[in-house]
Amino acid sequence: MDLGYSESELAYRDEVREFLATRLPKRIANLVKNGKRLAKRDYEEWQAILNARGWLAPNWPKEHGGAEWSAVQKHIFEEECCIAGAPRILPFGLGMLAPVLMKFGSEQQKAHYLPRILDGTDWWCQGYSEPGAGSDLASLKTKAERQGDHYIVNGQKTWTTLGQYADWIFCLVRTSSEGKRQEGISFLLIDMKTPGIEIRPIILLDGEHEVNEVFFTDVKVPVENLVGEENKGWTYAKYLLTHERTGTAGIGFSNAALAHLKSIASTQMKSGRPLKQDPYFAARMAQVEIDLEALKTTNLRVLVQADSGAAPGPESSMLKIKGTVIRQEINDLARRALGPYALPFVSEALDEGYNESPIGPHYANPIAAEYFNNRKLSIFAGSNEIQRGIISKTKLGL
Amino acid sequence: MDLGYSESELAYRDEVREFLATRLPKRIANLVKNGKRLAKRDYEEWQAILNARGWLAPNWPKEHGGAEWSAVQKHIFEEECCIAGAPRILPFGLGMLAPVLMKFGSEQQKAHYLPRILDGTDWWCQGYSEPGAGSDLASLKTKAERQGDHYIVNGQKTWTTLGQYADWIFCLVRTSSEGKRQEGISFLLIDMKTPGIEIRPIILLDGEHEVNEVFFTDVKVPVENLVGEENKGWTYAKYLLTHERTGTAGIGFSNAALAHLKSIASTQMKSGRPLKQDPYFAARMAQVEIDLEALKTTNLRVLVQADSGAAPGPESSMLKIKGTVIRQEINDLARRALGPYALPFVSEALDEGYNESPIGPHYANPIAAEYFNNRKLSIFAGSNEIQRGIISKTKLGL
Amino acid sequence: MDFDLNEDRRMLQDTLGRFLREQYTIEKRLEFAQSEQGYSSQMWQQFADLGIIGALFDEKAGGYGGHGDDLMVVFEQLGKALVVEPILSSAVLSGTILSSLNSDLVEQIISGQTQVSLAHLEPESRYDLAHISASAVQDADDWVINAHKSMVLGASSANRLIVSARTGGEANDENGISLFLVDPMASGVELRSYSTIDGYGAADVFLVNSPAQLLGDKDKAFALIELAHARAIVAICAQCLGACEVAKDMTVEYMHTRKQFGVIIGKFQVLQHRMADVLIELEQMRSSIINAAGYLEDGRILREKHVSAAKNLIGRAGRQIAEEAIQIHGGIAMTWEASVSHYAKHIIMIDHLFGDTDHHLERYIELN
Amino acid sequence: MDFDLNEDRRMLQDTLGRFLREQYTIEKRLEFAQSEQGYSSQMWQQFADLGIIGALFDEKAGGYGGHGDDLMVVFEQLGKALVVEPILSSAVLSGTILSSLNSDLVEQIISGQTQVSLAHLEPESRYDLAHISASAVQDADDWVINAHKSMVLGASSANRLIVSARTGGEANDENGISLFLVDPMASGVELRSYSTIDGYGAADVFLVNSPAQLLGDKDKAFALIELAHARAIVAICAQCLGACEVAKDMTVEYMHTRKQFGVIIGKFQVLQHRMADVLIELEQMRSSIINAAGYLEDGRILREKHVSAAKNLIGRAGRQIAEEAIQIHGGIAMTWEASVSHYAKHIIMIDHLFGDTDHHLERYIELN
Repeated sequence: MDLGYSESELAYRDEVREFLATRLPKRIANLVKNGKRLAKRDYEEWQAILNARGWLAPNWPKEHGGAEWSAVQKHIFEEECCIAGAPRILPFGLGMLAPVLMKFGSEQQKAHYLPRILDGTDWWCQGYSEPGAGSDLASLKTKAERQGDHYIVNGQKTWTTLGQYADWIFCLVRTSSEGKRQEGISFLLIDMKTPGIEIRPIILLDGEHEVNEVFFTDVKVPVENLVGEENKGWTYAKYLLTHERTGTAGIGFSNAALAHLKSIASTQMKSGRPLKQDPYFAARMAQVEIDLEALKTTNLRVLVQADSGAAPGPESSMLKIKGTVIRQEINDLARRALGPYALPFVSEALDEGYNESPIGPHYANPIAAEYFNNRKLSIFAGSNEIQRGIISKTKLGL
Repeated sequence: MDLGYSESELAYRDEVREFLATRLPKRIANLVKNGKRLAKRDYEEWQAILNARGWLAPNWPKEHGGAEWSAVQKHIFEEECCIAGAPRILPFGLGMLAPVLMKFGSEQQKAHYLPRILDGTDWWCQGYSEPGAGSDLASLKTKAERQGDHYIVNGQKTWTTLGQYADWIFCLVRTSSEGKRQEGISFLLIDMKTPGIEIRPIILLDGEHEVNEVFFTDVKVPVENLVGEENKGWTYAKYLLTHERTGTAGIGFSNAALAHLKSIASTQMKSGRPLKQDPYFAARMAQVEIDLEALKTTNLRVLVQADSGAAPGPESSMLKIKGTVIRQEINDLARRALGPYALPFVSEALDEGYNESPIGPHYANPIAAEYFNNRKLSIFAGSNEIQRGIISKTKLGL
Repeated sequence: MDFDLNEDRRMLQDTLGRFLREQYTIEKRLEFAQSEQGYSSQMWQQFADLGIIGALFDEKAGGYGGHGDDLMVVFEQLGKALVVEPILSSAVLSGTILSSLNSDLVEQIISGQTQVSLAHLEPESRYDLAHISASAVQDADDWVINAHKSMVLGASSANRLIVSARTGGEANDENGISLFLVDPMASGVELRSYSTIDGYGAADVFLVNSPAQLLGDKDKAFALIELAHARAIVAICAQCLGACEVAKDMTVEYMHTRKQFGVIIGKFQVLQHRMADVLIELEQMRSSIINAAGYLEDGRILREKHVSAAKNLIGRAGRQIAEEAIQIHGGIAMTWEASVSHYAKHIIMIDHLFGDTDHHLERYIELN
Repeated sequence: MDFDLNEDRRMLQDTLGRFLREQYTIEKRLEFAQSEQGYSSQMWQQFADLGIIGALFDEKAGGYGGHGDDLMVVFEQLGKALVVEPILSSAVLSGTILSSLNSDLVEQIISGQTQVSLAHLEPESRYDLAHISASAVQDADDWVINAHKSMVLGASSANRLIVSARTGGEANDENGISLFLVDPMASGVELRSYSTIDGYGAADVFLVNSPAQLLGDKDKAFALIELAHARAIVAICAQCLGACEVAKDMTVEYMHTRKQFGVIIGKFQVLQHRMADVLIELEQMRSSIINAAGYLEDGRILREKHVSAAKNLIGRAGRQIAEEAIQIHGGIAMTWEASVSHYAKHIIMIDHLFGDTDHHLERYIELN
């Protein structure tokens, strides 16, 4: 057993740090660190920089332009990026669709789509969730009927993150109503510019436009946009959901959030001393830090095992639950740390150009909104209740 | 709305205090306060004193020798008794069997048994639970077959508290296996001296003998010992379980336990000051005190409502859950408060006669055992899970 | 001992409840909150006309209530509708102070004519009522104030401000704090107005050499400020309870209708048990408010102990209830469109008004 | 980065695990614990013969292990069987000290010939390792000690005691503490022996003018005492993990077999989800022990931070797991007869050894 990084891992970490220090635009890092809104071009700018370095697709094999990193390397990269204030890498094309295409797509599909994902030509969004389905994904209703060389798609998708920027959407659609619910599902790639697609914003509880509804009315999709076989989409869907392991625990995000919390607690004064010296608040912070330190090791243990070929399975459910509980707790503490100044909220102050003086401390404005926004963590991507069910079924045999 | 006690309630409280100050034997109060074992005679002595004053049966109507107190009076009495260190009044005859007899028993049964409960002639124990039944009471298997003027009882009861002292046991027995499980149950009174009854101790996790198993082998019970009608026992059983409301929340016990905890925390030193001044420990104590203060009011609200005729129903489930959670939390804090001296446990030191010097502080010995013993609170008398089910069904309609 | 409301209060409860259900839908509330002014002047006047404001003052002050029970009854109903009109700041925070000083502004507040806001806490105060640095100096017969007051509820629409400032003592002394009446139009007064994340109007108020009129005794205002906050805490706790009840009702309703895996989610035992715990906490909330309301007119220690107990318990229970409401609703609760999200936001953010869970736990320990 | 055990340790784990499963049933354990001596001399010797004790010392000291991993592997297995033989006190607490000082007692400990107990904490110390009042004075060439030492694990059967006492400084100084070797048969030494509520042998030790022999440097023993406790904490945490795993297994097994209302209780979603949380906490426990074990040989701050983190996490998770095990088992878990009750008792009471959850949380904050 050896807890430390190997020499080559340490060298790699230094390389990542050096890269971030020199190539991550200060402007973008400042937006991230100050909880500002990111525009489409901010994501694109950063992803282009990563792609130029060959680091945009840690999971991809080298033949497709990926970095083919080990689990530990991905972990290091994620941690360093979060601490440096890099924007998150949007997973829709890179982490979700691409693995499906590589495993189940035709040669043509791979040759066409993969390079365009890497170089940013196509911005992808996901068409999994439907209204009324929630965590019960297989109950989806969006229908695709074969008519000659096309599918005619009708239905509605929802929770489509950043769909407002997307060029393409990958969709789960129902191509058959026979057999079990899981059996009539297919996996389609749809150009967002196709007539009959309408996208409507969903405004979140903090007033933000991050997700969307997408409506399909007689949308014509060429049959060559089918991935794999018709009615086999459920297999691909599950592959997609279980493929992306790195990051389930959100260690990098929690690290960055905890560091931010600590700096807030050093500045905020309570009874004449910094809040971080308040025994009760310090105890709460220490407890979540202890949990996070343990989760880092739990996460690495799972990753190292996954690298050595063992399937992660329910372990990722454990990481998801504990990871979200910890992150939400940190968000809650940050909200508390602010005292009364958690209350004022000026939406425009989240824009890059805003330059009026802040209300209260300069870091205050986004904090409560983040707390509310991150309640989603325990709901989306399979609610924590669903995850507990998976653990109970697979690990306990119940 | 008026939170204070009325003048007559205050006068009554003074009367109770005066009575406890003068009539509760110091010897017994010391046993209780020091967590010592109580012998059969200790219970009997105290109950005789209460009976002499006419206060042994707060719930009983005056015609049967009860006190016929209001809910608030009973609450006051319970609180004062606990603080004074009075032994608990054993509920088996007084609080459980008697109400059933009064409502469903024959005139003969009432005339015979009720006075003997009051004057201590008969020590009753309960024969409800069976091994394997747990909170699913209706699954009971002990059988009573009618043979002429007798029932022949075969089976086993368990968790019979202080059954080792009992003269009589009231039992739920199966007299029919037809229809729903609830329909073939009868309510029998059985003399513990009847041949065929064997009682065996169950040693609890703290080494104590508090509960028993009772085995019935061809036990002959006269038919006149049947309460009410044959096969209607489930109705009586449920009446028994829902009748006794006062005390569900265990306010008096929690009050006394919290007072004890505070005195321990004043004595125990941590980093050169009393533990109660440690911010983190003080916060835990304050939080449970705040919860208890609110529960006192919740309890009184339910009691006052019950007095005015509204049926308590699921409210008693709420009181049971929150009351046990609070009491267990206080027990947990007391255990923590002791530090390393929570560990030593000398069983003989629980006996009245023990007079070796204590190990660690004089109050230490029973504390960890109490913590373990009181884990039962959330299990017995309908586990907290069962109670949540009741609330969900009745209050939420789910 | 009696936990029932008297006849008058039951009527008040019914009238206000009915009015809000009919007139104050969530759509209207959001519209009011997002309007330029941040609330509806028409509603404000209607609350006054209905006697809702008068119910928060005692007869001596020209009202017909003013006890803890009245605060409880009114604000529970206001919480159920997430009412944004600045009743708390005018009628409770300022109202308590003004009626104690027999100010003739009270009559105008009750009639709806005037709004008054209390500008007390400052950026460095956190929740500490004695941590005041603003200074007031006497200049001939007049007083002149320099101050930065933070999170002043209802400030933008207030016709008058009550501003606290030091006339003696150090930043943390209870002694040496005085109260002043300030015209928001007076020289040197500037407001930085904003909305809170849960939709209520507030402002940071800056005073630079602003003229002010002394209210009550010089140096001795702390006790009155503390009393005003005690009453405001009872009110906001009741408001939180009202909001929690609605959030609970919405969640139970959702559990009865929303299906997953072919069954209503209310059939899932895990959710049932969690909602059972929510019901218990709601009863506990109510009890703690009853205690705090019932001891409002008692001695300081008893009153403040129960006030801090209530605010602590409500902070904890509120968080639990709001987070369960969101979690059980799932994704839909994350949207602006879902009413439950607005209830959840308010329930959580109440923790940041007048001292949070931790502040009041510590205070409870000190008072013990 | 590598989380796998090496070949030697895997063998050690397998050998010890198999031995315990076959030889150390719960019935035997209860018999040993309730015997006059409080453990089995035969088992003690067998552990020595199997090399279990030697595995806790490094090669320099005549063992063949002694690293954090070894502690983890051995004590997790000992925890699984609730082993009562005083390995912790002899081989870890005393062993760490003696091997650091190159004492020839180590060889006898490894062979099973000798047991040594560390008598360090006192009734007023609570969990504070520096809070020592016992005094040692030099009388010609000899040292004489006066002390009351509390909760000395394994004291009754120890052939030698290591006793800490002040040779300088005040009650809370880290400086001025020295260690002494004491013969329990020497004059003035008295033991008040007892069993802990979870079945382990301990004693309060009284020394009145007892002769003693200085161990190591005068006044400078604190660092060594802290190191011994760091290693003991890793050991006891691993022991707790082992016990928790068994408690979890028993509970899962019970959920598969116990029926209520006609179905196995494992079908109840509420219990499923709570057990899922238990599984998560078990992984977290293991991770925190891996961290603490892995940093045992690093610098003090890093080592102690991870040690305190582990003890804190294990205290919290242990309580959750033990209480769930009892609650899910229901009434049966309240009985002596049910093995799970003995596991639950030990898991909970470990919190009282070497500093509890709160103590280590505070310490973690201080070390940060």
